[in-house]
Amino acid sequence: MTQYSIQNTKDSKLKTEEMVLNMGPQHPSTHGVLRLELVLDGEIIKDVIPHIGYLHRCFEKHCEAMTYPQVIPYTDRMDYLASMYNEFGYAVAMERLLKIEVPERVDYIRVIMGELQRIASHLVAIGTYGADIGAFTPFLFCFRDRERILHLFEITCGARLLYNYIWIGGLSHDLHPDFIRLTKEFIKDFRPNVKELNELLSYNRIFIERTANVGVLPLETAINYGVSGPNLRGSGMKWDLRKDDPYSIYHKFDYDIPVGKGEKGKVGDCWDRYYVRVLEMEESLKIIEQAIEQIPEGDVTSAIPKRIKPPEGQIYTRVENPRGELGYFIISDGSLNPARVKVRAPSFVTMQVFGELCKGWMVADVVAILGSVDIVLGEIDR
Amino acid sequence: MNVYDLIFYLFAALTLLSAFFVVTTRNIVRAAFFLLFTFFGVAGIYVLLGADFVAIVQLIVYVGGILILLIFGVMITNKITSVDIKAGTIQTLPAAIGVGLFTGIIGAVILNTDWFIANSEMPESTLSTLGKMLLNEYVLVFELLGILLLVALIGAASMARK
Amino acid sequence: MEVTLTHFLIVSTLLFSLGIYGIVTRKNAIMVLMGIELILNASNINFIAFSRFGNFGLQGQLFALFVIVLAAAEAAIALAIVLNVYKTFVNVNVDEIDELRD
Amino acid sequence: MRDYIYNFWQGLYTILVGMKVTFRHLFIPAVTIQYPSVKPQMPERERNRLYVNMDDCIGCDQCARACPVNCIEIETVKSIPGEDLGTTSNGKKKALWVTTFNIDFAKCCYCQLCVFPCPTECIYMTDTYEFSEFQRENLVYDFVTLTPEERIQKKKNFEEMQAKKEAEKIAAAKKADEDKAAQANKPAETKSDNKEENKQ
Amino acid sequence: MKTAEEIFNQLKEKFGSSIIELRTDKPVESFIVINPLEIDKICSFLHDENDLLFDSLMNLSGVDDANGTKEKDEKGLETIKGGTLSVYYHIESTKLKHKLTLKTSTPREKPEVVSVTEVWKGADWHEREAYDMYGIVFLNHPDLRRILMPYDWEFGYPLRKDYKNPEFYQGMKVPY
Amino acid sequence: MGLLDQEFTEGNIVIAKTEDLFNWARLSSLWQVGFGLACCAIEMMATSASHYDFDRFGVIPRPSPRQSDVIIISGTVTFKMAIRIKRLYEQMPDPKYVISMGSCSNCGGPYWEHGYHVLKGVDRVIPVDVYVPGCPPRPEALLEGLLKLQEKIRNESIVKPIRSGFVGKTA
Amino acid sequence: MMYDWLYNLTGSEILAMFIVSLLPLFVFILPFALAAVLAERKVSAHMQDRLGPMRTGYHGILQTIADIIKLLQKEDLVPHATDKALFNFAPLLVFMGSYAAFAAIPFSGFFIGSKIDLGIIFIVGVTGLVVAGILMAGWASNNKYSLLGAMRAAAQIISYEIPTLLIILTVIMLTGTLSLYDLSEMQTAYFWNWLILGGPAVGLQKILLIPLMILGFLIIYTSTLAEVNRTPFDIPEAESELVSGYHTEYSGMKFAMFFLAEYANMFAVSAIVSVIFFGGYQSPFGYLGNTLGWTWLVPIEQFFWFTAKGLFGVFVQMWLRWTLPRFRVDQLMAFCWKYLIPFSFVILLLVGLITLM
Amino acid sequence: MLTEFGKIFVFILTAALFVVVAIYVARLLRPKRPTFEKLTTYECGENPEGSPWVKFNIRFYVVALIFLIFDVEVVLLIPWALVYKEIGIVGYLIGAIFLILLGVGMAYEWRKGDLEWARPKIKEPTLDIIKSTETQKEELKTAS
Ligand code: SF4
Ligand code: SF4
Ligand code: SF4
Repeated sequence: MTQYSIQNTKDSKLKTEEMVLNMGPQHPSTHGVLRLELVLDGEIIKDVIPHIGYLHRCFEKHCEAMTYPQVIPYTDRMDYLASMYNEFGYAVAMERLLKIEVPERVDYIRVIMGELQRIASHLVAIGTYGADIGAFTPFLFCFRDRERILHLFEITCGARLLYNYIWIGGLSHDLHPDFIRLTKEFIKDFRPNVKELNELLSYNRIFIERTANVGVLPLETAINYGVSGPNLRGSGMKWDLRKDDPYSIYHKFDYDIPVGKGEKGKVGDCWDRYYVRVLEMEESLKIIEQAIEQIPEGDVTSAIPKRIKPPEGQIYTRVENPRGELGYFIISDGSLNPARVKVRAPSFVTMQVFGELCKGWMVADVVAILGSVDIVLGEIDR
Repeated sequence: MNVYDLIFYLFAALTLLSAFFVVTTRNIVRAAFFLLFTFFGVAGIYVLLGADFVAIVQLIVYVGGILILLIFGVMITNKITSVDIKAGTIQTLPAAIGVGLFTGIIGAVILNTDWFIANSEMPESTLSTLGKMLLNEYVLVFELLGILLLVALIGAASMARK
Repeated sequence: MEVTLTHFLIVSTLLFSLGIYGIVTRKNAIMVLMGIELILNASNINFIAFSRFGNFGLQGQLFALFVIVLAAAEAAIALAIVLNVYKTFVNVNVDEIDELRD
Repeated sequence: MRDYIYNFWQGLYTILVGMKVTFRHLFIPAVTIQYPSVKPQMPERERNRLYVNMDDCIGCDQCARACPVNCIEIETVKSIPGEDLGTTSNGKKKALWVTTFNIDFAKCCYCQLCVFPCPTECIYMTDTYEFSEFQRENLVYDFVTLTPEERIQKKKNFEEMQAKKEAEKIAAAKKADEDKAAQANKPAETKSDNKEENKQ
Repeated sequence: MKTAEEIFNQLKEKFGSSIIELRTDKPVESFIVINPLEIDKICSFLHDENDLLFDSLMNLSGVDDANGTKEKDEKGLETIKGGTLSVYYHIESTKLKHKLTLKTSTPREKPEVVSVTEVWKGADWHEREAYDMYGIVFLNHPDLRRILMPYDWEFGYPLRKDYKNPEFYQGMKVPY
Repeated sequence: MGLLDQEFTEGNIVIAKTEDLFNWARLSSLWQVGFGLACCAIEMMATSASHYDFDRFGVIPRPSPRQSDVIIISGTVTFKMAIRIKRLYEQMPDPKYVISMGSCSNCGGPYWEHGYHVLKGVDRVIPVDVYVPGCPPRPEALLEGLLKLQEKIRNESIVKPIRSGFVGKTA
Repeated sequence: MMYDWLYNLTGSEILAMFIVSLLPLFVFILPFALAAVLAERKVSAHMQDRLGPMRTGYHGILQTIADIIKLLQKEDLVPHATDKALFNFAPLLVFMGSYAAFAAIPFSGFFIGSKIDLGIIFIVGVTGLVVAGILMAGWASNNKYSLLGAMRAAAQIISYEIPTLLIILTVIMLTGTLSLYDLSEMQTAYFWNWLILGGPAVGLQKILLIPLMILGFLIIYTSTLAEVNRTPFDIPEAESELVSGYHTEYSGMKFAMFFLAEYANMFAVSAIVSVIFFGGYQSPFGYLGNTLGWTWLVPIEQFFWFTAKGLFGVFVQMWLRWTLPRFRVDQLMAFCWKYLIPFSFVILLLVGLITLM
Repeated sequence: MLTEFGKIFVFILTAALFVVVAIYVARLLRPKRPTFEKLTTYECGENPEGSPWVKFNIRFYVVALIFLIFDVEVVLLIPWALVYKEIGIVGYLIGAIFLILLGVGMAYEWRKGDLEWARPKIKEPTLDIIKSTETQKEELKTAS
């Protein structure tokens, strides 16, 4: 018989009256295989000790064994809710390292795909957030809409979730002939759905009670922890790498950066973080609309280098993933395989502040806060 | 022996047995749950005595209220796994003897007294009678109880708050 | 044997004795409280039994009702006190903790 | 106090609004695809199980090298001179017997990277997704069209040829040793003579 | 906005020999190499100085430079002796909008770097990860445990170039 | 199709053997442990969402393994997680089934070669009934896997024990 | 009345009563629970644009039966760490508690378990058993989720008993009876006799009563929602927090008992609400049986109306469940304290005054 | 003839019988293969850390304690509610005073904040380190 045991790291500070409650790794609302060790005093959280690594898939080791294009399928699998964007970031980083320009059409398609992916990802975030708070129906409504986006991706590259679509210097396929039409249809149908979602969830009094003023993340703290993306914007900072550290062709579009205003409570509470995502979907729609109007004709594969062998050197490039700043730190030693790829995963960084956010709240709030920071374990553990 | 008697014995047995376990079990939570049966049995006895309203009040207040509070209290204050009931060996035996004696005496008295039994009919519609009594002879008691509850409320809350 | 007053009185006596026994033997405050509840219940049985078999009308039942109300108030207060005591002397029971888990 | 009433009203109102939404959806037809009875139309670029058209495969190993997962296992044997393996549909000549072409679909990540480098476009993704199995071993697909005996045969052939070549080489070397002046012409390479019919 | 050069000069002036060099020779990104045992002070200076204000740590990555001598053991597995492990810090200022890369190298046999968690709280897990993956010890770190790998993983640091897989972990076969 | 459906369509007299009835009940009410691991879990969620609707097959997620019948291993099983998965599986009451969804849980998938922390196939710790290939498998593929499992259950016999304690084929 | 009828038929009171007591179980609770679970799934499915069970029987109507048969075959686990006796006893207690409530519910004028004249508060009383059972289950499981869930459930149920009782008190003041049977009989004939529309009161009194009664109905409906742990008050078994609350450790048939009790409770509370405010088994338009002179039809009609009203209540429960998020524990308590209880106080006092008019 | 309570009693017995029979029938059908692992306590796949039967601080459930008193009060009012009409406005007042007394109690509690579930003041995550770095800055300044 084989021997199994689980080592628990015991915190020596624990007192006897405190109850240590495990949430996860199998738990309906930890969004995957996160384990939270809640130190409880009755229902009140004394401390949260997150344990991660249950999905550590050795991404960085794999990169070192792969050639540069082969890394792309693995980047997909990091943040599996925003695969497109992971590829996008990797492609941008590699293009900067290789100093190649991509055709305009490629950039447009990348932006369209990226923004569609952002909507899809936010839909999951919003939906699961609703489910965490106890409203199950919005969850399914969100998945219903997401399915439309997945269909768009599917006709373009053949896969529903992990695309391997954006390549270094180009794309694997050109757009499907129906793509533009279907996207327009989707946008038309999607706007009323967002309204409906707001009616059903965002403005629901119980939902607001549960989320407003809960888990407030002050801006200073957020910056110091390196929190980024919608979570940072929820804390009231207008910071978006698409504008603040531009890449690709985002400068060509006209869109806003929604920030948390503390409409229902304090700035930086769960509701703000949640609502920033709702607003961001609208902004993404705007970008997509503009992009499909302006998209030029052209070839999408012309700039793909045959053999990718970057010069010795290193680069850190970051893009605005739906979850925040996704950075790739790539060191090349001049061979076919990267010497080191380190990913700065937004959720990984956000997760650190989570323990702080939860202190003093109740068990139910842990779920609310966790949902509002929207993490993906694949990315945290890589 | 008719059904009535049978049911009486049933309830009496339920009450006494579970009460016995309440005072003897080593596990305090089990004691609390045995108390549930005691209360339930007592409610049954009330019914047999024709006090239906009191029986239901017993259910609402004792089973639905006091018992739950007791269990909460146990959970608040005790490390339940450890049976921290000082069933001190010094005390059990004398206590048992004393209580046994006492029971014997009272029992003998009860058995030997020729109780005067006035009405053996079940009282009808206890509730409105009770209500009338409350509003007439016992109105002062009624209001006093109100004040008592108020005091208890404030007292309990402020004590628990500390 | 037909069930009459005597039976109820006997039951109530036994319950009462058990309550006393509980109070005497248990040190734990909540257990004592349980004992008290037993005693109150025993007295209630008496009240009601007499009201059924005696000729006091329903006064017995009314008193039983009052007793229940009092019991509730008493339980609330007592538990509050117990809580308070335990809060103040959290470690008062430390020596008797542990073991005997079944 | 105003807050109090407002809260209450807000609560009631938003609940009613929410109920309206869900009630409306009771009558909206479901979006569900009733899968086993209704099979959805797959888009043409669908990426599911790979298929290898062995008639076209030249055994160049490009796909296996492109695969990030290394789930393609190709073994080839050089054909012996005189064997003709035919040409692929886009006109490439085949020179290798593919004796092993296993794709382990339990490992494959359906990334399509193997499809692009293929010179003959004989490996491609199909829209078959219904191939779950009770045994994992069954997920390893063998695409080789040769029968097992033939594979052994081909290997043997090659080895024999190899041996022959070896012998020839030794002989040639000897010969070369013997008369260095005369440059011996090299033995015919496998590439040059595949003009026979395909054996199948 | 300040360029790396200006910052380098400013740092050099203040910290002298702790600031080793500014590397711009490798293409794409320049970085400043600094002493691993002084990094916390330097970072806290970078964080607080009014014209620098590096308030955010973007990334912290451990790297195996693999620049030691490589030896093959009898099984053909590589072990690396000597050389360095490095830590890269990518920091930025959200207020002044400038970025900077720091690098510090530490000997492979005794990799020790001072933690910067005091400056940027976000460094905590990054450092734990570097420890987990490379075995770089961050001095003064509040809670240096493994983070991604199991706490009882005793088979070394997996991202080092000479890492070897164990055969079994808790009775489960590791290699395919 | 369920046993009773067939009876309806063929208009037979209902002489349901209890075994068939029981198998039918088991196969049409497979409650799933609400639990996901990685990317495949997202597809699993999509399968329970409106478009594919797992509920049509009677599959509902139960948060507690005590009340579930089938565990869908949906994603990469790491060593850290494998122990927990084994325990979860153990904690389910018999009869219980396992669907291994996706390349990762089939054999380590894309991580089989360099994954120093990836269990190469969940069948090394728990017995798997159906392997669903794909990375991630389409929702339809998962449904098909489920149908396969139902097929398997349909042919099960009550008399012969389904499965007793399982020792991982590791050592 | 059915009992008398059966008594005449069989000649044995115990047997007659036994049959009568079995009837709600087999005629009603079991089919209802089966149907309700299915309805829950179907309703939720259609609200979410999907279909729900489709493959067991026509549109999945046999789904719950399959579930039950499957649960019958499931292994019944009693984990090591549990307090075994209590663990096994808890489902019994919970089921007994919720089933006892059905004794007092008048399904129709003919079919009523017990015409106990303290009907309403009796039902409130037996919920005490349910609470105790839940606590027992939670504690005996020796599982943190169970314990937390049970504590939450207990606190919640006893808290929401107060507004329920207050509104019941109001109704008693208005009607002067506690018997559910009398209550239903009182609201006979047409729907304007229902208590929600002021009941048998007349004139100004009626008009004044209507808004109060509507408010009262809302309050009691909300608190019954809380008492049966339905969204938005389903925190004791909040999936996203406590796995599945106090029955986390239960499997097989014991779990089925909890499940059954839960659904039985759902119906029981909406039935009570309908008896109190919507005339119970009374038809809103008079009886077809009476007009046609077929007296045997009346009980059937009554049964129909009763079921319809009860089921509508259950439907609204489901509707709410699939619409709303859930409260947090403290908010739930605060809601009870700050909204329901003060409102019911006011209603009580006002109704007292109005009835004196 | 059974009394109404007797009928209820039969109901309860029936319920018990049903549960026992159902579980017994299930016992005939179900497998029983307990293993050690299977019977461990479920805690999301983890080893439960410590028993839940600990000294359980439920200071919030204190609210439940207050509810008990309300419970009793309402129960006590039931007889009153049934008959107050016969006595008229005086009867009404008797009950009303009783109620208002309790109302006063509740208002008091409300004011005192006992109705809130006592919970510690939430501290937003702040940066103590900012302070520390500030002091460091001071030190640096003095040092240089
Ligand atoms: S699809 Fe990807 S993983 Fe599969 S065989 Fe081709 S290259 Fe390899
Ligand atoms: S790349 Fe094409 S031709 Fe070459 S081995 Fe692969 S399938 Fe055959
Ligand atoms: S099989 Fe593919 S999709 Fe599924 S978990 Fe593994 S990598 Fe992700």
